[in-house]
Amino acid sequence: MSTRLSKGGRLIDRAKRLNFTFNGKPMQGFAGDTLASALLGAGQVMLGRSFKYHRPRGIVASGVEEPNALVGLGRNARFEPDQRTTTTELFEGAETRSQNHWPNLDYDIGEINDAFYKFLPAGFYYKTFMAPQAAWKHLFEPIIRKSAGLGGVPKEADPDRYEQAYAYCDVLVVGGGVAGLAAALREGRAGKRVWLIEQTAHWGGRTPVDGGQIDGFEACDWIKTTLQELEGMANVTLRTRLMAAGQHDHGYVIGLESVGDTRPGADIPRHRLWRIRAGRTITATGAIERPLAFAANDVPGVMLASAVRDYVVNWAVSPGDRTVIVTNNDDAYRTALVLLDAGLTVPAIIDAREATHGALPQEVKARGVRVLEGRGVARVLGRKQVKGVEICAQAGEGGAIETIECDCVAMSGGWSPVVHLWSHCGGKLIWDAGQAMFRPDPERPPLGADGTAMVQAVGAANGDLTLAATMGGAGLGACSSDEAPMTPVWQMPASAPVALRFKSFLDFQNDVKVSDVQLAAREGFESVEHTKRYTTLGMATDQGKLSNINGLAVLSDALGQPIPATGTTTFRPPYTPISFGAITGEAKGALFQPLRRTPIQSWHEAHHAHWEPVGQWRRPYCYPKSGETHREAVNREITNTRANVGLLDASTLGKIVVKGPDAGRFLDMLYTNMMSTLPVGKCRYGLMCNENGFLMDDGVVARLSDDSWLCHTTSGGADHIHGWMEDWLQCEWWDWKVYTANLTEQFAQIAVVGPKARELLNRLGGIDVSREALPFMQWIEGRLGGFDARIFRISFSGELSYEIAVPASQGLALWEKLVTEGKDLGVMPYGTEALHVMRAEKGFIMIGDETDGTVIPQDLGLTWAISKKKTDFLGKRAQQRPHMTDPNRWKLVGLETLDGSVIPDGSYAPAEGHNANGQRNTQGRVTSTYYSPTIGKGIAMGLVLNGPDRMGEVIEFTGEGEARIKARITDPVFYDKDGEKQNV
Amino acid sequence: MSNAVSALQGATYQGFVTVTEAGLIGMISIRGDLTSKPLLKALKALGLSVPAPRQIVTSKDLTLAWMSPDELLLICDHSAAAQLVQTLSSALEKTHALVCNVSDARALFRLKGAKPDQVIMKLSPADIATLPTGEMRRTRLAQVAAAVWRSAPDEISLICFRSVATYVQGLLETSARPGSELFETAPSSS
Amino acid sequence: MLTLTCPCCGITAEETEFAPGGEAHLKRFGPDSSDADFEGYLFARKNPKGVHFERWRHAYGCGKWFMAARCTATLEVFGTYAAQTTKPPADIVKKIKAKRPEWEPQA
Amino acid sequence: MKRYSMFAVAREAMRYHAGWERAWRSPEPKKRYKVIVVGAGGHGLATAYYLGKVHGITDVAVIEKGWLGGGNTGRNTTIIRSNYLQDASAAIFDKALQLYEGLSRDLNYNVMFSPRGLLMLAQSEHERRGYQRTVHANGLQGVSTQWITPERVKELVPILNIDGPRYPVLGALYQERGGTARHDAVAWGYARACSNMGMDIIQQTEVTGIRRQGDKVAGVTTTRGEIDCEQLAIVVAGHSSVLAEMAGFRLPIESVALQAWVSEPIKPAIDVVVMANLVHGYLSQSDKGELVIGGGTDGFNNYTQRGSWHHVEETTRALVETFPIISRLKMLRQWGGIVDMTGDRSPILSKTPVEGIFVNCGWGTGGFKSIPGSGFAMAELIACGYSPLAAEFNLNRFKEGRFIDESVAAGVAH
Repeated sequence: MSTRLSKGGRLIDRAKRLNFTFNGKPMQGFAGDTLASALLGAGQVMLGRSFKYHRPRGIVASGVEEPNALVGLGRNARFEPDQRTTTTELFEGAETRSQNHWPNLDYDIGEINDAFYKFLPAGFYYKTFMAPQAAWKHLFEPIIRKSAGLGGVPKEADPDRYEQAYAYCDVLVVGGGVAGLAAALREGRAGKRVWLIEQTAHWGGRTPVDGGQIDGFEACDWIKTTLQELEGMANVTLRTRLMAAGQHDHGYVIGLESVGDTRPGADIPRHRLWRIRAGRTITATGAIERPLAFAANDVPGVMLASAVRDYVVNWAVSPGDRTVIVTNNDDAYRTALVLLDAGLTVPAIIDAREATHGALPQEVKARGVRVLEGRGVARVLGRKQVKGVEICAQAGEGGAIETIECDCVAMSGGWSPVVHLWSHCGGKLIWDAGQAMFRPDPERPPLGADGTAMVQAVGAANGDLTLAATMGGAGLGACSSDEAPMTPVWQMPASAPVALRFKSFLDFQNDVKVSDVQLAAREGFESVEHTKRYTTLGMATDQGKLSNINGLAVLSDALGQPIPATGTTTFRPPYTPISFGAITGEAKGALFQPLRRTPIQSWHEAHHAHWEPVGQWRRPYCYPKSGETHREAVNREITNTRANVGLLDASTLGKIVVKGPDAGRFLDMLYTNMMSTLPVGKCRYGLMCNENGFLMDDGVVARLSDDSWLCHTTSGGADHIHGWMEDWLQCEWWDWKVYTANLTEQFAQIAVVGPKARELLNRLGGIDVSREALPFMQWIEGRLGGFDARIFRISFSGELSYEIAVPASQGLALWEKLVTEGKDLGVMPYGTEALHVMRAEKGFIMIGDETDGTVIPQDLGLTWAISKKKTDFLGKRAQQRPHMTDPNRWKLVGLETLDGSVIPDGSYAPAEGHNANGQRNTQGRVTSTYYSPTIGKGIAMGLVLNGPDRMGEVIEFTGEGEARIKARITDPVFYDKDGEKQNV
Repeated sequence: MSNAVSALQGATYQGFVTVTEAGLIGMISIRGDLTSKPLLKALKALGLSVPAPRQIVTSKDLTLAWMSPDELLLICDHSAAAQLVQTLSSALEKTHALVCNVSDARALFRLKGAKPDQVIMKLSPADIATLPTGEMRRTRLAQVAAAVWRSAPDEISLICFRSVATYVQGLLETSARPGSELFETAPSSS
Repeated sequence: MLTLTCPCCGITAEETEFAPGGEAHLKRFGPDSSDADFEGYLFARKNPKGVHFERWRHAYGCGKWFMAARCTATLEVFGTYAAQTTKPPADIVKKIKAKRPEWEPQA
Repeated sequence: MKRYSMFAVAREAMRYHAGWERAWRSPEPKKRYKVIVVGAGGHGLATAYYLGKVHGITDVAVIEKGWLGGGNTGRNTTIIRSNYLQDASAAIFDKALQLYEGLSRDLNYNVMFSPRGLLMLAQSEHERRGYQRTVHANGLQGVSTQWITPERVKELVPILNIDGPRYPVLGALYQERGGTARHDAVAWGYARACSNMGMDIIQQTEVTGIRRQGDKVAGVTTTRGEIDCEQLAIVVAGHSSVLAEMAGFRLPIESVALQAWVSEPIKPAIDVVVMANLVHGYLSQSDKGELVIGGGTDGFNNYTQRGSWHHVEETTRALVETFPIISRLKMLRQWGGIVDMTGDRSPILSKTPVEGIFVNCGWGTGGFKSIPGSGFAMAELIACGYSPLAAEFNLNRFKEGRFIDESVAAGVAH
């Protein structure tokens, strides 16, 4: 059984005990522990259940590659599923729960899947559950979903905060092991701006565990000295707990920093997402040890050999009292030495190689450990904990030679360089047959913005697995024990019969076995991507860090081809999973998106506006009084505006100044109608189309001076139209002399609308706004009631109406003054819905309602606004295409329901018959439909086939379900057809 | 005008840097040929010359920033802006140019303290560490446009659009929360 | 995540400070053009897997449009240049040829 | 061929599954075929399948540069729906949905079509009106869909925050028949069925040239030699422009990257597919338990299958705002595909300027959901020269201005 050793543990502080729980059971660990080391130290070997067969599982690794030991961490709003115990630092009060079982870890109903394992090979679900049709949705899929998934579902919103930061450097060194330290030192000394980041809390990587000498010093001393020098360099930034998640194009690296994970509830960010732009990335990301594939290699207590010694050296945790080591290489012998030094028992080392002559095996043998050469493990005994191993000849079929009792198995199948960052942007790999691994091909690196290599791999990440090779690559001398060649072992024993292969796990979490990969190959899933997808190999939360190389070796063997011919699956970011919270950063709640506020926004808020999002603005939809529905509020606002006077915050309207000798010519190209002829002081309504001919925006244009115009755009369109203007000026007509300025935010704009509007403005005084002084469709400027105002006499409601623009800083004051001064006139604000209804009553089109990106001005009866004189304007050519001139295009009309009801939004008018695809023919649709409190019934506008020629005809529109609503085709102007009210 | 107010009316927040909305400030956008004589003359009359690309220069009460190859931004007292627009417009009447008062279209923030760079690092993809004094960097601050420059030792100034001032204040406050410093000391750019 | 250098203000910035604007050097066809020319202007795109000339706007910076020569298969940027031109300038073409001898500018 | 069934699996279990045959053959290419389909993705394989099944044409080769199903078929978010606005779109996507409903039995391959329901959230008045318009249009098109209230949305998706402070949910367009399927299985199922009909699926073979005799197609040149054909269908998604260039014409297409990503697996959290178009995010949960997430496309031409990171941030924050419980979940894997976008964002299924060459492309971000309908229509077009389902998706529409624009309904593309 695993236990805490009485001495040692280079990373723990025995003076600081930390309390935590596992499945409710109180446990203790030390500061410096990971959850995994603390759990092992507390004797907890079994930690969870596997994905498919719900087999008992324990800790395999000591780092990011851990596939099994995932737990639910925390509770309520701070619950997090699938937390990897091997990389989670222990903290006081941590609550952990094992996953994927019911009712509990020891007794799991799902374990029945394991009993039926023969019926559940890779991809069995593709061959079954097909009938009856409804059974998949209602029966099979729910069962599968319930049994799959790993961790529990969080139930509450995350209370923690996250942040992001950008960093720039010449060289980013990823990995704080000795290779990374050496690289940072070299680059730092060369004066480069260097970032060195390490995913764990500690520097030095594996070397402090494995030992050796660097540059004449003990490795640990060299690490210390080097760190000191680096810390003294102003051009070097050092950072632990920062994991490089992905290498993206042009040197962009995403990193995740753990800031507050061990201090839940503290007022600090939990995670910080770094976006590091590096001139060059040096990956010193090390290597990951491979498991060996033998039967029942997934029983809790079977671990990577390197992990076993990590636990002993780093955390003084013994994974077992009696550890059998299974290996195909010399490195694993280091585990034996560590265990022996800790006073633990190593009953035997099972080495698949026929002979072992290396220095490490010699040393181990000399200490009296049995080394069984040419042997393998036939199977592991035990279910929830290793009880022993059956030994067989590696070359054979698994006939047991002897059984050795043990409670831990340390396995090593060799090492694979961590090539993720190298590969994310297309760096290629070469097969290193000697060490049986893929390593970065320096001839084919990922390329950066300038087409040169942007990533360089060093140390074990480059395939230099020994300390000597790693430091040699950095130009430093180093010595460590010599290692004899390893022998690749992809299946143990080599000729394992199918029954053993059915229990030899490759991907622990997803329960993919050697037999599954072989089945995939047999069925023609020959591409490694096919095999991955068919078997789910490498698709677990460790993303194949342990399983991929073993899996593709088995696949290659099954296909009878060399491993490089099979290739690898694509490496995709992130290297280890990163929280969605970190990706979100600060952008949640109030900062989710910018909320654009008009200068009058605070007044709307104080007066309980019901909001409507319009782009990034939020405009009042209506201002309900207490007890009023929104509908009632809208009707009141309309009635009051038409009877008295209403105020609309129109500040969001786009306001773009266009000036220059060629401004008139330019606007004539932009608008369908003529703007160059507009007299100074006057306003004209204009339409803009895109080059495809479709209506894009509209608004009133005012001529400010001989060479300058003010173009109003829709609220949503201001930035787009300004960009559109600049695009044409910069990229097409760059010799035209025109300047533009987007002054949308410089002005607050208030529409004062209704029969008493003039009286209200007169009360403010300062500007004569009489019919004579300021006729319809003109503008004037001056001091209105002490405000710097420009007043446009324009109307979108059909009423007497003034739009007053004042500098934004004065907007709120003007609004408040209008409200105060107009009290006895019945002044009331109105919102966007009242605006919409009133304009519909007048038959005015609204961009986004009558238009949808497929409507041309001709469809809307706006031919009066299309200049016949101009030889060209944007969209003109497009409007000449056959489909645009088709007489059968639907045209705008008004619609009056016979029963006074309101046609639903989006309703279509069916026509006789069906089209070639059996769909009902149609002859029109509504574009705007409202209850008009002015007229007292439903009114609508719509596009109807030959509509203008069918005045008075009654056609049907779709209602709820099968219901049909009869409506008469009318003129779209429902209110004050002659325009008398707006022109008083 | 006495009833004029800035976007946030001088709101301030004390974090690991102090974030302050600077209140009403005058800003004038000048578009034109930056080499044209009338423009040079008009600026000279104000004691200014055209800054080099991206540079920002100050003369007495006026600060002038290069915004683009054909655009400058003149920063002044809010109360002086209207008159300056008049002056410049008149001076440039005979040339092709556009002078606009944009004072109320913007909001100005000051970040004061030892670590204002760290606040910007959290929000802008610009390499703030390499931004020299005397240069204005137009950039993105989270999801909105902004311009930043070093306006004094231990101070960064920042301009954004008025409508998003509340959003920007929120960004700056969140980023300046005590305990969330990125570094003990600012990292070097060398 | 690309980086580009705006030739108008000299700033090198990341992609998020720019707005992409599609293929560069399209010739506008107006009211007197043929159906085929007009269709080509609006829709036919070279869309090469390789060297591409394209428009970008320094949207979060100086606001100017410019052109970039970029490889769509490797994302290598050969250079950026002013938008006020109807074809890639000679120095850009030369730069590309130096790195991609087999490449020929397309009509 | 050996039929797949529960009994077959049980029988094989007794002998450790040693008796399963290859799902599809791996033949040497013949000298000529009646029809060559370039591209063994879902669309190409479905085209071949319906050529055989409906039109009796089995002298067909499907040529694939990489591994079958390895393009966008194997890298999308597997959403299936048919509640499109425009008649032509609704027709072909609903045909696809109908075929999906019976596809597992049709192919004798469980494609795990899961009609779990699909919601498109309305979060602005504009979206609300757009979706209500779709409901009316769909009613006349015979496509089942409905408008539901925010309360009903909450019932269907308890983890959804309908009162989001920024964009409250005003309701949703709900297609109960919509859902997901296992994307790889769709390709594999079609491939197996094609192979069983005697068609040749030729993987790891790149088409390097298209040969013409005058204005007519003669065959293709491949990395494994020349192959003749009478008819040629180009069905290669992101690479359509490259193939069109070989055949000597240009397409109204641009290739851009589209990204997707998944969370670590958790127990069932969400039973329907949710699309939140206003904020650019959609989310569903795979049978394996991963939350499957997608967003918008990059804005620049790109053939690398790697998108830009900021899109991941934009969509993730939208979904965290919409589903606050996912904040502490972790992104497990992100990837990209290359989609081809047409001038009106609707696909092209069309004859081309070269006689005998047909093109099926431009599905943009909506390719997976249309696979069976697309294949069905394409097969009809090739075999009969006309298909009502494909008719409006012809190339000429760009000249005539006869666009099929789905974005009109509240800016929804796919």
